[in-house]
Amino acid sequence: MNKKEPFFHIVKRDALPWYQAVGIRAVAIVLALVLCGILTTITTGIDPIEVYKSIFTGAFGTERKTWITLQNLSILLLIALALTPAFKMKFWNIGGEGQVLIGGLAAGACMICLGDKLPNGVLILVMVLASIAAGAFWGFVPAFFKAKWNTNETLSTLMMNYIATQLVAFYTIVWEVPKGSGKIGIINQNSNAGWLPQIFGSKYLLSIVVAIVVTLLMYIYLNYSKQGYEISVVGESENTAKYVGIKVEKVIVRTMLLSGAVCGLVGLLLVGGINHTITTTIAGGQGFTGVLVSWMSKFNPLTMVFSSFLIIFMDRGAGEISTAFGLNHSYADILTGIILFFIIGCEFFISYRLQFRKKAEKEVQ
Amino acid sequence: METKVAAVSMKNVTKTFGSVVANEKVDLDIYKGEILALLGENGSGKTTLMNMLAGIYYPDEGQIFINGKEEVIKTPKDALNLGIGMVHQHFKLIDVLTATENIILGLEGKLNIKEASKKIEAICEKYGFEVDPKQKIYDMSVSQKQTVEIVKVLYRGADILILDEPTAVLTPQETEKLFRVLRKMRDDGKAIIIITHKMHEVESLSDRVAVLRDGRYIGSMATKDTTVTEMTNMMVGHAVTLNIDRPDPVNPKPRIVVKDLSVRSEDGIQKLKNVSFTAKSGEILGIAGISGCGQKELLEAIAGLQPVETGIIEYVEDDGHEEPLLGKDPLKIAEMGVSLSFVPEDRLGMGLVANMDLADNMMLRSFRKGRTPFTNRRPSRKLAESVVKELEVVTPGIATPVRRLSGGNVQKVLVGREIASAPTVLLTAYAVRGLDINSSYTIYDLLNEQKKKGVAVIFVGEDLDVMVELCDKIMVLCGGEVSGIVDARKTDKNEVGLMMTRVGGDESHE
Amino acid sequence: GCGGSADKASADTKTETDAESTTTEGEASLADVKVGFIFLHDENSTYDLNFMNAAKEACEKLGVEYMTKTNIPEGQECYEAACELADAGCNFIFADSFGHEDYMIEAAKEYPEVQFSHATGTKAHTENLDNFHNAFASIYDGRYLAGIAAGMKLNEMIDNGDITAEQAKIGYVGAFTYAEVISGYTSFFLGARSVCPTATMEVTFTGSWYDETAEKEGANKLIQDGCVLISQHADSMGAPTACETAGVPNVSYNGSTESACPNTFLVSSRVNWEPYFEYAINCVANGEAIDADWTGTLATGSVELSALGSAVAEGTQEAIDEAKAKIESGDLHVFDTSTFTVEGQELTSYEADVDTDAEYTPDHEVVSDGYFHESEYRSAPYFNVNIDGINLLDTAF
Amino acid sequence: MWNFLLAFIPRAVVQGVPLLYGSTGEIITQKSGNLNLGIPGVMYVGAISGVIGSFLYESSTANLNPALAILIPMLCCLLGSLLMGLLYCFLTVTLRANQNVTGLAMTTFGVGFGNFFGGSLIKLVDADVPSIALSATSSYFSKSLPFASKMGWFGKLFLSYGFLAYLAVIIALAASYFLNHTRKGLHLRAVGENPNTADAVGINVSKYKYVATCVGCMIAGLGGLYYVMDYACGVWSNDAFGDRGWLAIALVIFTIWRPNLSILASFLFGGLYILYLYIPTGMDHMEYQELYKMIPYVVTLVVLVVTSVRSKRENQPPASLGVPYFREER
Ligand SMILES: Nc1ncnc2c1ncn2[C@@H]1O[C@H](COP(=O)(O)OP(=O)(O)OP(=O)(O)O)[C@@H](O)[C@H]1O
Ligand SMILES: Nc1ncnc2c1ncn2[C@@H]1O[C@H](COP(=O)(O)OP(=O)(O)OP(=O)(O)O)[C@@H](O)[C@H]1O
Ligand SMILES: [Mg+2]
Ligand SMILES: [Mg+2]
Repeated sequence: MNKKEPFFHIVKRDALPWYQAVGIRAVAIVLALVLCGILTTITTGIDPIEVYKSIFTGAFGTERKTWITLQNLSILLLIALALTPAFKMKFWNIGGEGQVLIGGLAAGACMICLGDKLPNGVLILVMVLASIAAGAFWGFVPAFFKAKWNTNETLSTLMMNYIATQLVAFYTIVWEVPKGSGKIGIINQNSNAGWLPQIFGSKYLLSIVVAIVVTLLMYIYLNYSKQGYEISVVGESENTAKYVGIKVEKVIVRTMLLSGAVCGLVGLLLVGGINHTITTTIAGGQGFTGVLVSWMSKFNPLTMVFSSFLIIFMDRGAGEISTAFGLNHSYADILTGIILFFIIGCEFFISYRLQFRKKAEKEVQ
Repeated sequence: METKVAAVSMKNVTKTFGSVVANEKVDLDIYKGEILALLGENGSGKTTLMNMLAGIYYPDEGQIFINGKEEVIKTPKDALNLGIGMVHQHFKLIDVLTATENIILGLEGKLNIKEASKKIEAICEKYGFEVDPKQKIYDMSVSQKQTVEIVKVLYRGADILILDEPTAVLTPQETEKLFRVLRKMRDDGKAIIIITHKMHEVESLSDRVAVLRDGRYIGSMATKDTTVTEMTNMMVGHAVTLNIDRPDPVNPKPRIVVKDLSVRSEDGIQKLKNVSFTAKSGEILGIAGISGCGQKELLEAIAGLQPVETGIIEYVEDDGHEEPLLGKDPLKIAEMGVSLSFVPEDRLGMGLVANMDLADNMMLRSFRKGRTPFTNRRPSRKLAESVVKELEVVTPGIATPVRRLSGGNVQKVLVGREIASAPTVLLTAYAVRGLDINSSYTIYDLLNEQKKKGVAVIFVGEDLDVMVELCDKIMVLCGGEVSGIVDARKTDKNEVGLMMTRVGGDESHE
Repeated sequence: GCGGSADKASADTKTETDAESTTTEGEASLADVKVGFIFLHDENSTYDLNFMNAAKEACEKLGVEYMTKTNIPEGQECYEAACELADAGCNFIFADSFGHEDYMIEAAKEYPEVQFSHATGTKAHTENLDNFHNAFASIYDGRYLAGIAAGMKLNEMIDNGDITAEQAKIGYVGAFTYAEVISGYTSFFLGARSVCPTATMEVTFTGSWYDETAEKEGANKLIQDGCVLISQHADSMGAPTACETAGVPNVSYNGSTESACPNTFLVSSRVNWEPYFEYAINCVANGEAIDADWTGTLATGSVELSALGSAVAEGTQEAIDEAKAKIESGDLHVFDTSTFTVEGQELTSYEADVDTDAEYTPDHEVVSDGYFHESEYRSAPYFNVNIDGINLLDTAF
Repeated sequence: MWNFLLAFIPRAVVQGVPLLYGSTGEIITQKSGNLNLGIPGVMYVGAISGVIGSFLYESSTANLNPALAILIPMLCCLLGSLLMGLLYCFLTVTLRANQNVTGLAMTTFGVGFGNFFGGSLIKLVDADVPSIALSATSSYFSKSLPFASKMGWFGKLFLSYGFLAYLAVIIALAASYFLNHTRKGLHLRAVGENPNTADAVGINVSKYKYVATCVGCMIAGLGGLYYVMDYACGVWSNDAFGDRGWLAIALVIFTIWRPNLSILASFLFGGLYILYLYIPTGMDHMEYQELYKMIPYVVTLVVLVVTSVRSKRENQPPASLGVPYFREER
């Protein structure tokens, strides 16, 4: 059995300098775009350059578009940030969707039920508290089961999503206007009660500012705080955590309360600040996209800004493609998928390298 | 050994991991019908070298000849096909499968568990091992697991057998059984390589020793022509003295008082029964016993990690004030001002976080310090640096994840951290397991230093020779009960060994 | 202020012909018109495709420039999309989904010089904005005619001895308990009963405009319950395909499903939006005011029936044509109060909630001259009476 | 009650079949240590590939050959899902990419792929109602056993399904047998539990991961095909498949990685999924319907919690699930 020597084999590399790592990723994105371009031409016959151009215009074509892009970015980023502490703890929280929804529901409930009963300032304060509490509670439930009985959290958080969705559906019908229509419409359209204030005269700025603040806080929390350190230890090894006196159950619950609370805050922004209504689709699947963003960024809040930007950019562009070329909106999902595959795949070249066999002295023996 | 055919011949083999050169231009021959002991300090590249034979790692450079023919070992499968079998340093077993399933894993043909079980029983009978073919691995003690590993290799019938620290978790009796098997295999003409840090095993078993240092091949010689000191000097690269001193305890006072402690495991098995003893400051209390007879539970109970059924554990302060420890978790114990350090048996599973770097691992004990909600990394970085320096930890730097370190070096990191917190009580379980001889002595020195500082040291050990030399008192556990507490200065290995298997060491007792 | 809209709705016929005559001469001003459309989904949705086809046809016919935004949810995105269209120079912007309305109003307030219009909405006549309008069509006429095809089919089944007269039970899969749906199934039922007097009907609701599984299983449940003919008011292919599998005749909505259901498809009714688009675009081109509420009719070409399927009973076409002529001439009113009873009584008076408010206070008397005046006080339906002969499954505990 | 069950159970089974395909496929995948969150995407791709195949075949000939009408969509479906599986494996096994990210990206891609090509075909056929109706092909897929209608309740409960429904059960049983009673099954479990160990005893970890994941994807893809060809009567509508893929993944955990248990669980879940349609609410309280729609999820959650209270070692996920394997990594 004299097998041929392999031509190369894979070995792990030392950490690459950051600029090389960034370079590899940049190359991957460029390659992905080229491939997407080729595919676009083959399948639709449209000039890919035009497609890229309109993706760009879709995201940044006008001032309003730019603002909307940033606003969407901030929402996705916030959700990803919210999920991150749980992921770092190896708690597979795919319940962002439900936590956002329930936070939004709480905010909406306040606007509907208390809209004409409280002064606006107080109402908004109540809304903030209610949605954060609701989101936190939605995070608490699976965390409690996990801490107490080690209940599989992937499944429980997923189920909590559906339960939240149906709860919102339930209240949508309770509060529907007009009767039987199955939708609520803009809440307090005339009184604007419970609408979050515009800051600096821009209706887009609020969530962007919140996202910036939360990004920084989360970065500090995860990397420099004692609680953040506890989260990492629990995530890596529960036994070690117990060994140094970290109460694992407490950390699980506390972290999920935080995760849920931030998601609840996103619900508040969506309902009180942006849409002024509540629907079952208000989170729009971003609870799942947030998972992708968080993982893709290896749980680094700063990297998440770029990852969520990429996804929002493609999504915004998609709307423009379908307007400009009549290309189905799903086309953008295909492009996004391809770009993601390249980004995911290129990590290999950052962590590993192919080692080509050095010339062995054959004359031995 | 008449025919002198090089069963394995490694030539100019080099292997690097990133910037770490694990093996550099190593040449090594192993002959049929001999047992070669491969020696080297922790991190000197023994495992790496053997893993290249077993197909786990692929060499960067160099050639491997099997029975004189150049071979390319790309995968473990290639190695198996060449008749190379290896018992790995870390268990390669699947917890949720049974012994039989683990043993026949990877073989071909129709699955017939019954037949395989029979064959396993036959092997066990032939060599005197005890394995329950139906038992799940997760229900096994470490020595049972190691036995399964060995049976696994025997079942396959390798011609070239590599054992990477197979005896680290075996009792002397089990070790002796294993050695009988190995000698027989050698006489059958097989080539055997064994890695071990226990020098008496090297002397009693091997025909030849080969030494690695810093990844380089230093040399080999016939075992009968050399001495422990010579081998150690070769490994370390300079002359070392190997003796354990035992200073007399200064002003010993009771520190930990345990009375009538009983512990049951989660599935209701009695792990400790009415254990009582006192550990005094300035003393090393050894705890001997075959593995799985309650040492782990005892230490974890003291450390606040193990729920206790009945009993009392008290911490006695210098002024004689007694504080109950029972029912307190590690955090509460620390908050009480009791400085208790604990080196657990399962280092990566319990004492350290494998994926964190050295500095962050140092922080495990100290991260709560300070009144801000933020951690302070600077002290732990300093500590990491000093541990690396003082204990000669082989690592590319303090930013390396602990997972990457060799087993021995992992242990040094852990012990270094635990000692750094200036404990008044130090619990260690198998503190030198897997450590090379030089490092082991370093650890003994460290323990003695702690003892001199007045620390009450509880030392769970497995090497009775060492325990008898190092400890002041030895408590022997047998099946969860105290078999006896003896003065280490007045006892010997045999007495302790007997007590380990019979409560009180009295044959008629049972 | 809605008294006027009743007149306007009935005056649609005129407006339509006017619009067509201006098509040729109004070139110059049409060139300045740019239309923006906002669609809830894209061309893969039954509901939206109907609008998209009409939009394309109308704009190409008139030669005006237009832009579409697809997949716009019923939230702030609709407002954003409307604003983006306005920013892009559109001066007539149309949204197709019920939930878009509030956001269109928001945008209308922000862009007073741009005309906004919304299908199926209810608020134009109470918001009093000059540039926000509602539009819909008297689709109940279409459903009534489709009901005739169903009734004829039932008669055929009775005649063939497949079922007894008492077993002539129709099943209906509705989305919501909304007036638009109630008006729809009631008119369908009245149409069927006008030819098959023993017909009864069972209705089930899915709670969604598009849910293939719910619609399919809802239809299956009805079939299991003994319904021998099914129709639906929801957008997926669930119900028609369930019928095809079970071999139960089906009357569909929004377009012919004959290709998927060759053996069971009878007929389909739908709203054709092209007349409205032409009307509204011409208004914008000519600087004329658009009606706050515009209701298309059979006469405007807004209500259409598809070609009949091969499974229809003999004489169906003739029966439909006859009824259609009567409706157009005003001799036949779909909600003629003499053709149905409510809790055993003829309906002589009914206060409907036309001006939507939170408490749904009835505010308009809508029964007069012997019929229920549907879609006259606003374009969206407000008939929400439970008539005898229709059994709402989901009401029985 | 009997009548209700007689009506209800076949509907529950029909709902359960796509879930069963999805969960069986995912169980086999996960047993190799690959956590494929791309299953929802795979099921879309499987379905649309079958649709494309069948569409091309139907439009190429006037009279269909029954065997080809079934084989062509099936092969296309298997091929499409296989390619998705290969993509996943190339990224996670060969390039050792993160499995979660890869899976989620595959879901984005797969659902987009299905809807895009579905939408394109719909444009091609230019029907009144935007859907592709492959009625002829579908009739072969949904043909029930010949004596079904003659066997009364027995026929209705057990014989009234298209062949893909039976295939799903057979595959699940076969998978169960494979995992527990064959050597390859043992090796597969070993790979998922501890690839290091499996590798060291000469099991080709990458090969097992590739094969298991690809086969798993192909099985899951059949779930998509069943949905469109049998359940939906050959009508492709975009997004109609919904999030059944996620539910299939949920079922994997729910059935503690046992395909035979998955048969019952899928049908149970399928039943709960449509149960709300059979519970009346009252005209003025349609909102309760939304609460009834919650039933399957609440039941799942409750069962999950109850079973976790008595957790066993054997009920845990494969130990290396989600972790890429690199031999030289320690
Ligand atoms: N898979 C690996 N990846 C990176 N570095 C490695 C790897 N394996 C070994 N090394 C490095 O190679 C060196 C030699 O390791 P090796 O395991 O061969 O030592 P050893 O002689 O077996 O030590 P010990 O006595 O502690 O077992 C160490 O510095 C270690 O950090
Ligand atoms: N994957 C890896 N990455 C980096 N270093 C590694 C890796 N694997 C092994 N090493 C290095 O190899 C050396 C030996 O590793 P290994 O764990 O095999 O040693 P060991 O034989 O267990 O040591 P000991 O005898 O102390 O138990 C260590 O120094 C370790 O740092
Ligand atoms: Mg080693
Ligand atoms: Mg009113």
